[in-house]
Amino acid sequence: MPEMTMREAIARSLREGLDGDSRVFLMGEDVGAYDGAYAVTRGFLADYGPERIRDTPIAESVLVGSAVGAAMAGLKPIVEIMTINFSLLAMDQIVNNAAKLRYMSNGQFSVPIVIRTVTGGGGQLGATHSQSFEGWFASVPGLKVAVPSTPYDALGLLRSALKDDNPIIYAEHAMLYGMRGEVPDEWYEVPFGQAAIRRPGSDVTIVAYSGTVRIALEAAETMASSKGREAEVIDMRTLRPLDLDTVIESVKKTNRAVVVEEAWSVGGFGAEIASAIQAQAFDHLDGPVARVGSLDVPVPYAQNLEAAVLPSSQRVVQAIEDTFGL
Amino acid sequence: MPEMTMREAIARSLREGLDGDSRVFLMGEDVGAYDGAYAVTRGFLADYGPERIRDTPIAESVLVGSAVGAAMAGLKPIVEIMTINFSLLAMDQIVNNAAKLRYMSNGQFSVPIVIRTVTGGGGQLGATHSQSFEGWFASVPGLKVAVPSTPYDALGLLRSALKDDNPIIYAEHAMLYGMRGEVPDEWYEVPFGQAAIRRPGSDVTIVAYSGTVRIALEAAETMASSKGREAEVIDMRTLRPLDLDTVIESVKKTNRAVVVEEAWSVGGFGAEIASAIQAQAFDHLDGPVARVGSLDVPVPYAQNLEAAVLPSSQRVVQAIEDTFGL
Amino acid sequence: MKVAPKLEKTQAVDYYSQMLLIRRFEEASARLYMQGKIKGFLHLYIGEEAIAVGSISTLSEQDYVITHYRDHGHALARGMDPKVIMAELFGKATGSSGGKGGSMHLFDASRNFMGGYAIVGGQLPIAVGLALAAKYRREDRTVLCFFGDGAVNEGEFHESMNLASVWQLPVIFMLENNLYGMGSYVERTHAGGKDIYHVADAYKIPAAQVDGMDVLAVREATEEALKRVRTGSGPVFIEAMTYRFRGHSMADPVAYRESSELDQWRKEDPIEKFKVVALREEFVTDDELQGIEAGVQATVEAAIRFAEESPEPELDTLHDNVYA
Amino acid sequence: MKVAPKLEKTQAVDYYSQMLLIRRFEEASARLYMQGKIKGFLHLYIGEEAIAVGSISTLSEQDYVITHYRDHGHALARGMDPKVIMAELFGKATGSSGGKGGSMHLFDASRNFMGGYAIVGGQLPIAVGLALAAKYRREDRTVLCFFGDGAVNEGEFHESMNLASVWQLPVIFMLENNLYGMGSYVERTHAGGKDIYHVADAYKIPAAQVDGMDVLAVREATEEALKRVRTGSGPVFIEAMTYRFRGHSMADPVAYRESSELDQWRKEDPIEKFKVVALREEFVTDDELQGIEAGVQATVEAAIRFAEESPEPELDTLHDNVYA
Ligand SMILES: Cc1ncc(C[n+]2csc(CCOP(=O)(O)OP(=O)(O)O)c2C)c(N)n1
Ligand SMILES: Cc1ncc(C[n+]2csc(CCOP(=O)(O)OP(=O)(O)O)c2C)c(N)n1
Ligand SMILES: [Mg+2]
Ligand SMILES: [Mg+2]
Repeated sequence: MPEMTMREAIARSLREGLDGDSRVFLMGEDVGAYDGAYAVTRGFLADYGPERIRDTPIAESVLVGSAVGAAMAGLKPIVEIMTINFSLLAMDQIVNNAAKLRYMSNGQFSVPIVIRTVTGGGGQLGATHSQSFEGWFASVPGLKVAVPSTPYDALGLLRSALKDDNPIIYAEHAMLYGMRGEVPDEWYEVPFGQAAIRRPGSDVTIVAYSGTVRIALEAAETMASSKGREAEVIDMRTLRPLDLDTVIESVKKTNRAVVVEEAWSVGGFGAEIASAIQAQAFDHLDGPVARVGSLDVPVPYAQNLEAAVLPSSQRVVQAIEDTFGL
Repeated sequence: MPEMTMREAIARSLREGLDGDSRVFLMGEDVGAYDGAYAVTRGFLADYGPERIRDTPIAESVLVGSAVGAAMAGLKPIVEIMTINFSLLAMDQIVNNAAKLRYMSNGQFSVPIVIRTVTGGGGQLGATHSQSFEGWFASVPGLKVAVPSTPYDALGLLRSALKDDNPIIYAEHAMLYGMRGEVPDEWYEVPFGQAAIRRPGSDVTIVAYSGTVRIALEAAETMASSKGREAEVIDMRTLRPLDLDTVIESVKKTNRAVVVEEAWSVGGFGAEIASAIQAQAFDHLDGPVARVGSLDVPVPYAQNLEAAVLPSSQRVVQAIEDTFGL
Repeated sequence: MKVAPKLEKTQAVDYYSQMLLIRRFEEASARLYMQGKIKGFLHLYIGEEAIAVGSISTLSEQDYVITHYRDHGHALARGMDPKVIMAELFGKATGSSGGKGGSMHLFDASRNFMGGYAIVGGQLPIAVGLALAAKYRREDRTVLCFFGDGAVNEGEFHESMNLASVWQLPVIFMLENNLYGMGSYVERTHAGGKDIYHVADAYKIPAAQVDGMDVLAVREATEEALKRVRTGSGPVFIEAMTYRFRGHSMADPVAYRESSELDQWRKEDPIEKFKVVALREEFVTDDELQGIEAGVQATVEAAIRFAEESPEPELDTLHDNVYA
Repeated sequence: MKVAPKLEKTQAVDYYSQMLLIRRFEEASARLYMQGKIKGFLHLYIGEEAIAVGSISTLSEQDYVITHYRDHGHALARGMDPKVIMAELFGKATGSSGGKGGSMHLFDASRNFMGGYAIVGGQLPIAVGLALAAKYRREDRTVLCFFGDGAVNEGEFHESMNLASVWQLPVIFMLENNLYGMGSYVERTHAGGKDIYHVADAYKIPAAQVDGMDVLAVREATEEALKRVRTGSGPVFIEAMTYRFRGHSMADPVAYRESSELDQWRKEDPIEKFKVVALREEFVTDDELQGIEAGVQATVEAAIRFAEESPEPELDTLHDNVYA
């Protein structure tokens, strides 16, 4: 199968959207002349022109809000919020307008927008630029949230998003853009609400998403090679809808679970998953559901401090050992 | 002991702050000439003058951000965000500035502000005006979050907040302003991070905060009167710091727990509490930790729909029955 | 109040009837609120009727209307059925949003009435987006966006004005300057003072100030604006000076302003003022006025009856329309 | 570049030295970034040095300085030790924030340097609050707040300008208009066009535009502004026209502008321009200039050495200063 990077996979899907549907257009800060802050939309402006590749002022609220309005009017805007940190400036438009307009109008209006944004830390960008708020969005009814971890999923989920009539937060992890993976030439989609088992195993279930799937797989490697234990790694792929069934089925088999995410552990969406696991698989659990996330501090700049704050495979292995004695 | 309403208790503490410390001032939309949207600051403008009771334009970001600046310069602003729904427009200033300036400056600056705001639903204000975001704030390191449920606590926690050098979110539940309760004349404080047992019991622990404490107590009444079961009701009082010790101790005794909050259950801070309980008291649990929160929809306007969405004592009793067969 | 050129009898009757309908509808709403039949926040438009009626009457069907939470007037002027509005205020299944929206969140897709928005300033970015869609599709549609003097100080106002101008979008920004945002007098919250329309200069948006108590003046200003917007040269800003005769919402004891100020403004009552003109110019007779009053009363009563008799929403509709 | 009245030799030497220090410090930072010793985002101020130096040099100690992420120049001009800045860029324990802040988040409480802010526009409300504190306490302090042309379009800009004016607060809003926000040319994002200072009219804030490549012109404009602000009549707005010679950050390939534009602006290099004046007016000799260059080089090298030799932060400091 052909390989491509996550960046290329996303760009491909965006191009498909633009090519296939005249209602689709892109807007965002520096998506055009600058080629996108993370170079995802390189060359788009030349290929599609300024009507469809719209550079906006630095003004996140009207950026998102105007996309919501355009969507209500029947277009299909793809908005780029340069990073999820800046989504804090568009929070009202996302949570009070995008998420609720359909409900408050009792179905008279829909808001079919895709909000692409960049999540996560690891680039030593400091406290204001290294956050993971996708879990907050996942707590809001009316939104859907995609958190791809592979080029295959990035393309497949974005294809689904482009067909969806709901407002979607599509979070791209900053550290994954260069990641390569197989992507078939044939058409496929990845539906929302369907987790993927990335590695089968019988001893413990590691639940991860976005940037932590790599970490979970690394941890599983370590468990296998140094402890002879087989971890099953589940990639949630979307946080809303949330495919708990796949998780519960796995936990019923392994009897142990650890949830790994990059958000702060305290109040992270991982707590939702952990809480749901113990609620639905209580009798199958050999120990409490463990959680690994960012430490409870703003993300520091210095390399060693940042590395200590963000989740790592070592911390996952350690949590498994501490919790289950494996 | 003298009784007063929650509204009066908060006003008393604000006056103490203003009287006792010239660094303290109030700012917010309509806190002055209008007497406050919920009439908490009635008469303040006349008593303290426009320098210390500052009506601001409707501009939540500069409202909070300028208070942060004033706090960095050594003042002690008390900011009113009229309701927590509007905090979405100040999210960046709260999360990226208030919460992080101390850390990012490595202690060179502190941000001693109190952000008072009104949380919760129940007044048929519709989807945009009935939300509970205190859990989001509680997930952010650098912030503290108070969620009083009684006049006694409202006063005592606000006294502590006024002495604290950190940014504090102080969430007043809209439906509790008229609630009466005993408040001693003598000075006392309620420290952050110390939960209160509102009702002792041995059969099940109900963890609640803010508006749901009443619901929990009602549920406990029902459990006692109609089932002869004794529920222990714990009021968290603050979400950050979070007094898990009191909760765990209770659960070790009752072996059963249900967490009740008004935020959407999915991704609510209750998930954090539930997840922590199962992690720390796993061997003591007779069943999974249950959760009751708002249903997974925007809060509708119609009375019957709103009532169905928000948590109720019936739903708590039901959850206890469903989960534990009590 | 001078008479604008080419006012026809049917128009005069129409404007008068609409303004009166808004007035009576809201007077009734206030009573029903006191009786506990309407809940939540209720923001009355009484005193400001000339703005909605004068401006919306100039629009075509395909134009978009969008506004804030003080939205009954705009909804009625856009032709929304008083029955479904009242039912919505009652929280009934037959309401415009099946009881899910409430007073602050009225919508009517069939009339391109794009909603009432309860977060101050929150509708402005949406308005820009509607206009973007119109321009993107090369449709001849204009967006008429209402907002208050208080909203002007929100960041979203600035972002929206700027983007609408940069992209030359077809929006009429219709500022309803009633001098107060809740209890805050405009001069204490807006650096530019009480004549707000000057702010439009910063965005190179042409702007005009108009007597918001004069339905014909509002109509004229909107027609001018529409002409300009339809040339494709971008947004226009209109500031309509007005006053709300009631409190900010039903919860407002209105302690922050002098009653003499209100008395002064009551003399400018847009309905009374227009009545005088209409009689003088012989567009209507006293008899006709009585007929209109009776018709409006009947409409309002029918709306109330409809709302009263309608069922509550079914509980099993709770999860409908969270997602498409 | 004319010579402002009363420029003294020591001042001339000082301005020149400071600008050169910023330049050399950042050239070194760029090299160290390429070597992987500095990480994260690095935004260089090269080309814009006259603004920080010209304006900050007019302040008193008690005045506040606050800026955006492009903050090395302001920090150095405010007298922050190059060693601790460089150590911060390296993420070392000896850095200004012990390695916790990084390039975009420099702070120095001892100099009332209130920080670099990485969220565009985020420092503007803080600046208003600092000024509020000064006024509240009746202190004679002014806030000098830097921001870019891109920030002007954020809602927080509007909210901050308005509030500062309504409350007549002592802030100088110093716009560094380098014509681009990342890759976006100012005329494509700002409705008012490239001369932004007109926006201040909307807030009744006096405003001036100044050649940001001329350290003396900036100094003069700031002195004027300070005089006015110190009378208590509220904020002043200055737009300094400038250009960044490098990309937006080290990650920027700068594909969005013509190299001829850069060439044109390079002729305005504030350091070269001021050097010519300083030589012509005999404030400095060639020898002295060489001495300054050598001194600056030594300072930068010492800073690098200090940073290199400093230890990483201890892991157990991780939880320090989350809370007071
Ligand atoms: C973001 C936000 N802040 C505050 C409020 C509370 N609030 C509702 S209406 C209002 C006053 C708005 O005044 P104005 O824009 O002048 O409109 P008017 O009510 O006078 O028609 C305020 C402060 C809100 N709904 N949203
Ligand atoms: C709220 C927010 N949006 C976007 C960004 C990404 N960003 C960082 S700097 C920048 C450009 C700012 O331009 P300008 O204000 O002109 O300052 P300059 O970089 O030219 O000095 C952008 C878009 C950000 N940091 N914060
Ligand atoms: Mg108003
Ligand atoms: Mg710039």
